[in-house]
Amino acid sequence: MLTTRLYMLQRLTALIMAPLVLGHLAVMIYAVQGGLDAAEILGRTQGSVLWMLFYGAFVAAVATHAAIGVRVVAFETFGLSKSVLTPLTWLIFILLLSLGLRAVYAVTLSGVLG
Amino acid sequence: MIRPHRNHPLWLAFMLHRVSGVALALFLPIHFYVLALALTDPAALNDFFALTENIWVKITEFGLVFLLAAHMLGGLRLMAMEWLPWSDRQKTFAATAVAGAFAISCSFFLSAVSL
Amino acid sequence: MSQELSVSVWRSETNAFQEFAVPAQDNQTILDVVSWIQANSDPTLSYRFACRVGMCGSCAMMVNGEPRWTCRTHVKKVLKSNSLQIAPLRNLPVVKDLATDMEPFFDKWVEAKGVFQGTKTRHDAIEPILPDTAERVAASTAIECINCAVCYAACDSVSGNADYLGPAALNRAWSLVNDVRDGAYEERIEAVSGTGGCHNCHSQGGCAKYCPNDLNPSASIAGLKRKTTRNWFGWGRS
Amino acid sequence: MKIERHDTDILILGSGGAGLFAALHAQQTAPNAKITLAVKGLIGKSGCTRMVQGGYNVSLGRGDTVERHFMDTINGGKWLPNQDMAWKLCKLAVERIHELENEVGCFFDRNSDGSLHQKAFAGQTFDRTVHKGDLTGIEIINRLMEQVLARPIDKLQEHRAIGLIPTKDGASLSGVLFIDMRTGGFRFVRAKAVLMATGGGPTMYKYHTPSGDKTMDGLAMALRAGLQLRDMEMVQFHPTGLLAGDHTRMTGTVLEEGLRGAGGELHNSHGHRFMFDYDDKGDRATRDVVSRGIYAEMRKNNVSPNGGVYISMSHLGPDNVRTKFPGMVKRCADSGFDLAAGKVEVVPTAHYFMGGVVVDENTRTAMEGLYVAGEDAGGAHGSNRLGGNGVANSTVYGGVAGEVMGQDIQTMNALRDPDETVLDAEVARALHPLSNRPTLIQPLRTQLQDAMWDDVGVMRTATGLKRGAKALDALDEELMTLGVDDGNLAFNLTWHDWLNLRSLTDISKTITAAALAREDSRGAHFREDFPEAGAMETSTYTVAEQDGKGVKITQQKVEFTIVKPGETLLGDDEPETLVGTA
Ligand SMILES: Cc1cc2nc3c(=O)[nH]c(=O)nc-3n(C[C@H](O)[C@H](O)[C@H](O)COP(=O)(O)OP(=O)(O)OC[C@H]3O[C@@H](n4cnc5c(N)ncnc54)[C@H](O)[C@@H]3O)c2cc1C
Ligand code: HEM
Ligand code: SF4
Ligand code: F3S
Ligand code: FES
Repeated sequence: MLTTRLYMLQRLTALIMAPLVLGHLAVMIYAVQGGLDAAEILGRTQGSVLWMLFYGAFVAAVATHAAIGVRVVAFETFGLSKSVLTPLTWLIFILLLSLGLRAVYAVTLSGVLG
Repeated sequence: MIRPHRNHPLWLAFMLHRVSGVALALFLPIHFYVLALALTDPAALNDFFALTENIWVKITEFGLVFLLAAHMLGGLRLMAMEWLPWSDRQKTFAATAVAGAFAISCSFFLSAVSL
Repeated sequence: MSQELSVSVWRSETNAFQEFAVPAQDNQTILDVVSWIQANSDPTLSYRFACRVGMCGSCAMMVNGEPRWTCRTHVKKVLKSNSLQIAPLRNLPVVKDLATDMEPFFDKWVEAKGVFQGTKTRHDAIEPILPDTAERVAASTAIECINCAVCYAACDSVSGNADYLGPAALNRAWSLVNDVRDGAYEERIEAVSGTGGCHNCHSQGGCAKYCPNDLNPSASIAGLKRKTTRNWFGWGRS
Repeated sequence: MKIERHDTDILILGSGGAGLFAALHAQQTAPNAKITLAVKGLIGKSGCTRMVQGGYNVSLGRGDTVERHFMDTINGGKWLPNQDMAWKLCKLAVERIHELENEVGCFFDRNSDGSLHQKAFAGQTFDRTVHKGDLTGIEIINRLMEQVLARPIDKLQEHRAIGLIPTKDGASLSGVLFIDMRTGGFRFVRAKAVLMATGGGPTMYKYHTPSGDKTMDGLAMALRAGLQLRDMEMVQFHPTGLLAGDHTRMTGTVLEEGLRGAGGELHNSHGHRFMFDYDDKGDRATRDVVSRGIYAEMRKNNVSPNGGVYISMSHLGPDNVRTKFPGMVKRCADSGFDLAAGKVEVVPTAHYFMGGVVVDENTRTAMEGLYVAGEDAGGAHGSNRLGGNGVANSTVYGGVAGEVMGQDIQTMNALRDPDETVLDAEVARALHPLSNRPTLIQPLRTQLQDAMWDDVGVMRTATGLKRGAKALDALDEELMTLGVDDGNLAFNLTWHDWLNLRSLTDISKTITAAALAREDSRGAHFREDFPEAGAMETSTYTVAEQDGKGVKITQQKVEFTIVKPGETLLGDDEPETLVGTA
């Protein structure tokens, strides 16, 4: 069940994510060469404001995007009633946002601040 | 369920996009949880990364990256279709999207296993 | 082709398919098969048709799982190992056997503001309109719909979302959005932007694949998404 | 049997061009009136207006005049039309086409300068036919249907009218009895004004073009209600109906006239292009002449496997044919024939019914409260209808009826009570087959269609007509012995097949009687034993009326209220034809 507002939000967040996904994929391909290593990853990201902004934006966009997306599927495929859809959308949004921001905090700022 | 009326490329592209979207949404919390281990339990994070040497975990990862790439390309195709003046080449678009996704994830997979 | 076709037909009384043997003929449509059963084998079978030549759009059914206009579907085209399965059109309530209630389909047609709103009267001159301006071409490309609901039955967004206006209604709205004689552009954009509006189309493309008149509602809906997006940003009509 | 009762101000039967326009205009004229639209099929999806291919005749200047359109109509009808009706048809068509474009939203084909495109249609002296490709009817009905669906008009879909129920004194109409086809129950609707626009439809012939829901119910009801019917012998045959075998409903459907216009040739089984044996214009002669030519070949047994002749287009270049007639080529291809490169079997097919209820030019009938418009009304076309005048007629007079009813109900204070005995009789009549032992209905329909085709068809003789009349009497008796399973009356097509056959048989008898009474050959009516048209000045038309169990035919003198035979409304300096000049 999409109104124009939700539709626009979903498309705009998708547009924001597109370059971020490409960047992320590139880093991943680079990173997995020689195996994944926590120290190597953290070494690259920790303390970097740029990486923080990069992943911060990613998380905000994806939380919005996926919450709307799951809402649509919950409605069309599982027939959830409209009264549960809005709380569900918010729940997924908040869950993804908080988990995501915590992860971003963990890999970028935690070492610097804590 | 692929009933006869669904048996055409655009419906399959739709289903791929939907399945990949939902799969990504399910994977994300796990992904975030693992990364947050850097904060709470760095050793566990490394143990986890060690797991990635396991071929099954590699295949799962390959799947996820494939889904992300497929979903993104599929999404870009949709937005192109919706916002750019309509073209009848949309079916080719769909195919290209999947092929592109496949190429990216293959390169990822190859680089991951080619040690 | 063998002498007899084995045909299973959906019956609403038993909620099950019923088997019939129907003589095969050279020139035989699905409507002929159904008619033969009613006239010769089981007089209680219900179905609907009117024009029998693909103009009225009242004879659509699911044939071997695909939505089709039955009066213009040759048996040879769809026969699978000498058998046919015929069921009422998907996504609409069934009145009896193969006849559906098309009311929701037409209610949505009106809800999508698929109704011309002129700005002139019968006492004004007819507006000269160049046939090949971009707008007129867009309007004309979408116009030859017979409201058969084949596209409506092909669309899984319709089956998942009872509010969704569906491909045919939106296709009509798109034709009107491009009709320069119409005076209800804003209302129509509003009507296709709501909870059941064009944004609920996931570009499955079944509508365009199955439309017996080779219309492309999918493209029309994409057009509406473009217009509603412009409208959302306040960018004006085109 | 329980009857649901229901009241309304204006009741409209049928949703073709006439019914839908009546609903619109009634609503515009009397916005506060309760209007009910009842249809045998679905609104806008039943009837023949939707099947109009060629287009809509209207004089829009550029050298054309209403007078010229009128003269073509009178000449085409061989001086039998009611001239006041024909005049109003031609005059109001102009306003109607403007309304269709400007208010209803139809978009007709344009010239490259943006003005309406008008094409040639046979039998006219000006290229005046407005159209939308070769699917004009779909555009007209879809747009009208939307307008009606969006308005506060009560809808009774899949409601079949089965009886006009008069008041006790028989002078006025009380209301209409229906079968709600979806439940099988009866419903009686009282109304101050009722428009009958059920569209005639000569589907009692072996080969016919109209949609399946049209079975002469309206005229049969009118006959029973004591109304006069005129020109009942006038059945128009279209020369090129698709012939694909008896087992398919595609047989009889129209292959458009434009095919012959563009150079299509008719061949018999020996490959001979036979039309020049009958007429100097060959394949391009008018509908009636070509129909008779084909019929004559069929009698000589020069026939194709299914018993007709061939239309061949391939000499014009298959690709050319494909681009020029995409709709026809696709339709034939769907039926398994290659129109562009091969040849397709064709046969004359019953297309339009000129006869109908006697009305005045305001659609009023002799019965207070009953109005008739469209193909159900007789008079506007006389003995032959011009291609393109059918839809003009239904839309013009449907609109007129809507306005007139909207005005008339203002002075009708109360609803009228029905004659309950007639109501009961009509219910009993409909229930009749349910008490007989169930049998198949279709074989009798086939017998009726064969009898009408063989003896009351394209060419007629007294001997044949009498043979036909006898066959019809026998058929009638047999029909009353046929039974329908009464297990479930909801959407019971077989019950309706029986009722269809009932109406068709009644009207077939009337056609036969009128054809026997008319001892000359005019327009669509051709008597081999009286091949001359007779003197125009003393023209008469036939009027049929119920008389006990039979029908009585009388002859009425045609009143030349506007123009007399030998005269014309065109000025001396105006050329006879302007075809191809605009
Ligand atoms: C194939 C074809 C092509 C044609 N092409 C042209 C053309 O090019 N130009 C032209 O001018 N004319 C053409 N005509 C003729 C034209 O279609 C008719 O003259 C005209 O449209 C009749 O309109 P109507 O409103 O009277 O009836 P219709 O449009 O036939 O409508 C009759 C309505 O009455 C309903 N009805 C019937 N019985 C009952 C009942 N018992 N109770 C309730 N409702 C009932 C039907 O369901 C239907 O809704 C064509 C006809 C055919 C068949
Ligand atoms: C990694 C994060 C992402 C997740 C978790 C995600 C999740 C989802 C989900 C669950 C849906 C709903 C599926 C449906 O409606 O069928 C969806 C839809 C969509 N996604 Fe994503 N997505 C992600 C990234 C992207 C990206 C990067 C793009 C494009 C560049 C994108 C474009 C779209 C579009 C256009 C839709 C709408 C599909 C439709 O309406 O049919 N998504 N997404
Ligand atoms: S768009 Fe095509 S499939 Fe859909 S109702 Fe119209 S004609 Fe039928
Ligand atoms: S099938 Fe349905 S999802 Fe959209 S493209 Fe057509 S309306
Ligand atoms: S019966 Fe009219 S479209 Fe099939």
